[in-house]
Amino acid sequence: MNPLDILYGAAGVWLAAGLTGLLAGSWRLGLRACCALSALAGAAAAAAGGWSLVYGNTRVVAPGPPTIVGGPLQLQMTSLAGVFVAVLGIAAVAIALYAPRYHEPSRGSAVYLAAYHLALLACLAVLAAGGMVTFLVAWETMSLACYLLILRHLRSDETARGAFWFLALSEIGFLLVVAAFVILSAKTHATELDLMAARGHLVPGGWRAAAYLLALAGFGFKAGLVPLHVWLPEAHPVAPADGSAFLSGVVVKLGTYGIALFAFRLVPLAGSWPGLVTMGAGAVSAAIGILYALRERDLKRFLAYSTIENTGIIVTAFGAAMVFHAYRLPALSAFLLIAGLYHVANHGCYKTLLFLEAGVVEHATGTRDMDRLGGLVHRLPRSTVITFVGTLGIAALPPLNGFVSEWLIFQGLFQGFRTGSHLAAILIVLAAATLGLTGGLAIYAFVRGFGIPYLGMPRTPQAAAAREPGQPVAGPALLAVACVALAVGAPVMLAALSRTARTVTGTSLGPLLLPGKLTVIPAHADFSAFSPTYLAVFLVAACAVPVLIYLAGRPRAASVSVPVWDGGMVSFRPRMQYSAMTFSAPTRVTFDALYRPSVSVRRASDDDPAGRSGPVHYEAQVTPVFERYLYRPVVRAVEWLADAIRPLQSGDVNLYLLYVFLVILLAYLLGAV
Amino acid sequence: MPLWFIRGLRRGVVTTRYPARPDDSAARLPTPPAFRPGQLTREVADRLVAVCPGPALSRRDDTLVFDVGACTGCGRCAEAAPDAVASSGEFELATTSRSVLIKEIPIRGDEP
Amino acid sequence: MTTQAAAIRGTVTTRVPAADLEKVTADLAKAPGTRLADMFASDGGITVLRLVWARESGYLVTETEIEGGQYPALSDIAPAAFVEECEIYEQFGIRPATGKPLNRLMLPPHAGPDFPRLGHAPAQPPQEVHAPHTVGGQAFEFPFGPVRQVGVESLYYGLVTSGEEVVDVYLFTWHKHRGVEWRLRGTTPRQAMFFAERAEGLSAVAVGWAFAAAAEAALGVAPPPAADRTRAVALELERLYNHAAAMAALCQATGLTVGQSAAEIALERLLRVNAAAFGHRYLFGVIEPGGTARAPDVAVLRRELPAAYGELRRAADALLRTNSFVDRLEACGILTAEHARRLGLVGPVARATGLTVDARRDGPYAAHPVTVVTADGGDVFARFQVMLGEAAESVRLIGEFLDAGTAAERTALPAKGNGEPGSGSGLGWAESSRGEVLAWVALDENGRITRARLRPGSVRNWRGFDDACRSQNVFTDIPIIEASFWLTAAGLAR
Amino acid sequence: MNPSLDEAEAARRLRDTIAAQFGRSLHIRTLDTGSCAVCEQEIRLLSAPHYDLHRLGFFFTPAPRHADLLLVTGPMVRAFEVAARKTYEAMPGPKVVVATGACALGGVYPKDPFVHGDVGQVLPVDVWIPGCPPSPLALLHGLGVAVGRLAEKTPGLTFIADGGQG
Repeated sequence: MNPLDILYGAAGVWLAAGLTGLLAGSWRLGLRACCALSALAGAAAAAAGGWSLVYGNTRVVAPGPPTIVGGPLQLQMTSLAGVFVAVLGIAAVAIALYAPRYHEPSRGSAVYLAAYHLALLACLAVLAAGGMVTFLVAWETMSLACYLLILRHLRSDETARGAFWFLALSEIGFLLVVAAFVILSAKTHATELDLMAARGHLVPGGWRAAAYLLALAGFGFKAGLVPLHVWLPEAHPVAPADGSAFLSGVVVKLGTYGIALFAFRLVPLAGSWPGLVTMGAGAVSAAIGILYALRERDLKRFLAYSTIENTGIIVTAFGAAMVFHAYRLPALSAFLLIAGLYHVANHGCYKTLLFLEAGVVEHATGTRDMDRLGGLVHRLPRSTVITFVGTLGIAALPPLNGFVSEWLIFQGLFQGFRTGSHLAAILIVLAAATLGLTGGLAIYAFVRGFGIPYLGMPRTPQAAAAREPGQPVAGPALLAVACVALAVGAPVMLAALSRTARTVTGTSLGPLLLPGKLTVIPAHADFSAFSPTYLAVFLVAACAVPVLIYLAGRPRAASVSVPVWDGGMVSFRPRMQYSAMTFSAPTRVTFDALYRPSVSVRRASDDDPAGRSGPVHYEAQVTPVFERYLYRPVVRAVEWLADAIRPLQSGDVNLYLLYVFLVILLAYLLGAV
Repeated sequence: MPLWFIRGLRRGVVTTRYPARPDDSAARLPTPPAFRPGQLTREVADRLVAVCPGPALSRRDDTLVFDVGACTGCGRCAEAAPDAVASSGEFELATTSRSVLIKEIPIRGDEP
Repeated sequence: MTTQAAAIRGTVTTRVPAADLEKVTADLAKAPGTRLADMFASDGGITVLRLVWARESGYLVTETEIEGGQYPALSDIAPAAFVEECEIYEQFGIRPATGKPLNRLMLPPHAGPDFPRLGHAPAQPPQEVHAPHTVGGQAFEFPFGPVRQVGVESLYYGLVTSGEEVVDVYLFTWHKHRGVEWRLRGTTPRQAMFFAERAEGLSAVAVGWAFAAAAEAALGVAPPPAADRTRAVALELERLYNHAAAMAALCQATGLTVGQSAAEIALERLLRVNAAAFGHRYLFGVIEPGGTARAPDVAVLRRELPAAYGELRRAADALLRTNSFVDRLEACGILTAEHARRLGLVGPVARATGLTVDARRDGPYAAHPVTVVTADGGDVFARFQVMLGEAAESVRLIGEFLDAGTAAERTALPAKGNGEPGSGSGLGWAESSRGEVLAWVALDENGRITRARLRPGSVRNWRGFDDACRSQNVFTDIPIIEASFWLTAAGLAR
Repeated sequence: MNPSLDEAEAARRLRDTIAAQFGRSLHIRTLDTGSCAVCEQEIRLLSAPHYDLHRLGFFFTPAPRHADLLLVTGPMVRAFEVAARKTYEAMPGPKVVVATGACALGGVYPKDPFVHGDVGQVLPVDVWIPGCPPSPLALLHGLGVAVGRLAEKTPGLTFIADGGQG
C-alpha cells in the first residue's frame, strides 16, 4: 500500500465521473452524481498527495500496454509532486462542490464535465508520471482538455481568441519541453525519470544548460513567466469560473512543477547562473504581474495577473534555492524549496477561492467590471466573508497563509549574503527588494480588488439587484478553511515539507526548522524565529480585546443614529465614490514608463465657446507592451511565411503528382546510396 | 523660517486681553442707538420707525419698541433725529433669551 | 439702429430691433477694445433684453424688445453672455434660439412655477445639466460642500478627478440666493441701498456706489465732487482690506500659518482704520444715493493708514522671500488673456493675464488717474503681484483724494422721476477689489424702483474659476486658486 | 419686559450643562445660511492674532461630528434648510446653536419665499449675538455667554440715553 495505489482509485473514480458527466451531465441529477464522484476522488487525491509528502518516492511501475506513441506507461508518486497532487485534490473537491450550482444542465455542461475530468486525469498523470513519454503525453492531453474547458461559453470571438492564445502558447511550450526531454534521454539513454536523474552526470555541461533553459522556457509558458504570460489574462476571463479556477489553481502550478522537476531532480546543474536566471525571471514576473493587475477593471483579468505575480514569487524561491545549492548551502537551498512549495499550496487554495467567488459575483450581477459593481457586502454577505479570507491570504497579511509562505521566502532571500559571492548576494538582495515592492503593491491591489466591488454603494442597478440565495458557497468555504488551516497549522505543514525536502535534496533540516512544537526558525539558526500559530491566535485575541472593552464600557445612554455626514449635499450619488481606476491612479503616474498610458479627456466644455461644462469622458489606456512589441511581430512573420508557402498548395492535381514523383525519386536515390 | 521667527519676535504681541480686560478698539465700533425719551414725541418716533431700514423699530401707542437684535447699527435714526437718539456704545449684547433683546422706550416728549 | 444720446457719465443707450440683434452683437463682439460687460432683461409687460458693452469711451447699452420668448444664441457670438442667458431663462422664461442646455443658476431645485421671479417662469425648469458625469469610470466626482471649511461661505463644488489631477469643476450656486434684485422692486433708492450693500458685503462700497450712481443717472442728478471723492476713499479702503484678506487666505491655502498671521494682523489693522475713519469696519452705510452719509476722519486716516499699510507691505515682502510659498503659487491655476477676454473676466484676475480692464476712469478718477497694475502669466502668483501693486496704488490715491478734500454731502434727489419713456433708467459702475461692478436701475414716476440689476464682479469671475482649475492642477491647488480669485458666493447668488 | 420664567430657567440649566460638559475646550462649527460674507470674515478673524480665540479654549472644527457649538450666520435661505438641518443633526449632544448677526436674528430679510428670515425658524437657537456684523469682540463675548463663562449684560440694559428727564 502506498500513495500511488490511492491515486489509482482516485483516477478510476475521476474516469467514472467524466463518463457520468458525458452521458448524464445534461440532467441535474447526472450533474450532481458526476460532481459527487469527482469530490470523492478529489479527497482521495488530496490524501494521497499529503501522504506522499512524508512517504517519499515510490517505485516506478509500468502497468498496462505501451502508450499510443510507444513506450510504456510509467507511473511513480514522488514527494516533490505531493504538494501539487494535494492542491489538485483540494481544488477538485471545491470545484465539485461549486459546479452543480454554477452550471445549468445542458449538452454543453455534459461535454464540459467530460473535458474537465479528462483535464483532471491528465494533470494527475503529469504529476504521477515516472517516465518522460507518460509525462509528455499527459502534458499534451492536459493542454487540449483545458482548451476545451475554456471554450465552454462560446459567447463571442473573444472566447475563441482567449482559447487560441492558450493553445498556441501551450504548443510552443510543449515543443520546448519535448526538446529538453529529448536531449536528456538521448544523452542518458533512459526514458525513466529516476534513471535520467541517476545518469545525469553523463550529460555534458553545455547540453545540461541547454536542456534546463529549454525546460524553463517551455514550462514558463504554462507558469506564465513574463514575457510568456500573455495567455493568462486572455484565457481566464472567458473560461467559466470553475474552469479558470482550475487553470490558475492547478494548471499554472504544473508549470512550476516542471521547473522544479528539472531544477531539483533531473539536471544537477553546475554553476550558479541558471539559478540566478530563474530567480530573475521569477522576480520580474512578480513585479510586472502585480503592476498590470493594478490597471485591470475586469475582476478575472485582475486575478489572472495576480496569478502571474504569485508564480513569479514561487519561481523566485526555486531559483534562489538553486543558487544556494550551487554555493554549497544545502540547508538554505532546501529551506527555500520548502518555502516555494508552501507558497504553491497557499496560492492553490486562495486563488482557486477567489476565482470561484469572482464567478459568484458574475453570476449574481452579470458583470465582471469592478466599476459597475459595489455594495456587494450587503447583498452577498457570505461570499463577502469568504472572499475577505482569500483576500487576506493573497495580500500576504497575517494571520493568514500567504503571509507565512512569503515571510519564509523573504527570510530565505535575506540569507543571500551567506553565499560569499558579491554578485550573487547583490542579485539575491535585489530579488528580495523586488518581492518587497511586489508585496506592497499586492496589498494595494487587493484593497482595491476587495473594496471596490464589495464595499460602498452599488454603481449599477445590476449590482444593486444581486442576491445570495442559489449562489454556490460550500466550495469556496472549504478553500477558506484550508487557507486558515495552512496558516494555523504551519508547523505541521513545515514538518511534512521538510521530509519532502530531505527526499528531494537529501538534506534534513527538521530539528533546525522546528525546535519547539509551534515555533519556526527559518533559514538559519541565529537569524529569526516566529510562530504562525501564536501569531494567528494573538492577532485574533488582539482584535477581540477592544471589542470586549467596548462591550463592557458601552454607554448606557440611548444612542442616536444619524445619516453619514455628506457636507449637507442634496443627494449622495454612486458616481461620487472612488472607482477602481481612480484608486490606482497614483501607480499609473508613478510607473508610466512601464504603462505608457494614453490619456484622453473630452469635456463638453472643450468644443463650446461659452465653456459650459457637461459630460466628461476620461479614459486612460495602458499600452499592452508585450502584445504589441513582442508577439505582434512574431504573428506577422508567421503570417508572412504562410503566404510565402501558399503557392505549394495550388490545388492542381498534376502538381501534386509531381510532388509524389519527386518524393519517390528522392527515396529511391537515398536507398541507392 | 528663521526669517518669520525673527519677524514674529520683533512684531511682539498684538492679542487683546478681552474679556479679562476691556479692549479700547471697541470704542470705534458701530453700536445700537440709545434714545432720549424726553425728546421723543410720537411724530419723532414715527419718523424713526419710517427711517429704520429693518424691522428694528416700531411704535405701540406711547412706547417705542426697539428690537436690539434686529438693529444693524446703521445710524440712520441718529441721523434723522440727532437730539433724540445717541449711540449706546454697547457691543456686549449676546444673550440666551431672544425676548430680553426687545426693549420698550417710553415716549415722554410733549406734543408741540 | 437709432441712437438717442442719453449720454450720462459716458453711457450711450441704443435701441436695436430684434431682427438686427444678432448682427449688432456680432459686430460689437468683433470690435477692438469692446467687451460684453453684462446682459439682463426687464419685464414691463413686454420683455426687454439689454446688453451692456464696455468700450474705451464708456458704456453702450443696447435695448431690444423680445417677442415670442426667443432671441438669437448670443453666447455663441459673445461667450461671456452664457451665465446671463441662464439667469434670464430662469427669471424671465425667454431662452436663446439654440438647443444648448441652460444651467440652473440661482433658483433652487424646489422652485416651482409660482416661485417669485422678475418675469415669467420658464416652460420647463433648468436642470443641473452642467454637472459633469464621467463615462467609463476612469474618473469620479468628488463632492465638496455646500457646508465646507470653517468660516467660509456655503458653496457646492463637484470636482471630477482621475485620482490625482482635476479633470473638471462645476459649482452649484443656488444655496445662497436671497432674491435681492426681486426685493428691490417698489422700494425707493434710499431704502434699496440697505439691501444693495448686503448683496456682497465684502464689496459693499463698490456695489453701493454702482447702485447709487445708477439711481442718480436715472434721476439725472450728479453727486457733489467732494462726496464722489469720499466714495473713492471708501472704495480704495475696501480694496486694501480685501487684498489683505486674500493674502491671508492664500497663506492659509498654502499652509503657511506664520504668513497668515502676519497678513491677518495687517487685515485687522486696516479694518480698524475703516472703523476709525468711517465708523464701520466694512464701510456699510457710507454711500447713499446722491452722495455720502459720512465723511472720513481725515486726521485718523493720515495717521493710521500708513502704519497699517506698512504691516501689509512687510508681510508681503516676507512672503515674496519665502520660496515654499512662491513655489506653490507659480504656474498654478493659469488663465490666458484669451480665456479672460472670451469669458469676460474682470478685476485682478483679468489684469493678471495682461488685460487692462478697469472701471476706474471717470468721476473722481478723471482728475486723479489710476495707473492700472497688470501682470502677464495669468497664474496665482501674477494675481498676487497685481493685488500687491493695487494696494500700493490705493494708498497713493487715498492720499490724493484726501488732499483734494472729502465731505459728507449729498445732492437732494428729486422726489419723482420724470416719467418719460426711455428715461428714468440709468447705469452705474464701480471697480471693486473683485473687478467691475455694474448696476442698472429703472424708476417709475413716483421714484420707486421697477427693475434694479446688480452685477458684482464675482458673477463674472466665477466663470473663470472652473477654467483655471481644469487640467494640470491637482486637488491641493484648488484652495489656492479660490483664494487668489477671492470671490464671494453671496455676490454670485445675490 | 422680563423673559418668562421657564425660559430663563431653561437657559440657566443649559448654561450649567455646557459649563459642566465643555468648560475648558469647546469646538465650533460655522454654518453660513445666506450671509453677505462679512460675518464669515469676522469669524475667520477670531483665530487671527488680534483675537486668538484658542487662548480661551475655543477651537474651530470642520466636522460637525466633533463640534459642540454651531455658529450660524445669515437669514436661513429656504434652499439651504436641508443642509442646515443635516448639519445640526450631525452634531452630537449636548450642542449649542448660536445665531450670529442681524440677518440671523431677523433684522435684515423679512420672512418670504426666499428666506425664513430668522435662524430660529429652523434651528433651536440658544444664544443670540446682535450686530451687523458682530465684531470679533462681540463674538468672543457671545461665545463666553454661550458656555456660561461670561455674564450677559443685555437684560440690564435699557437703551435709554439719559435718566429720561424731559
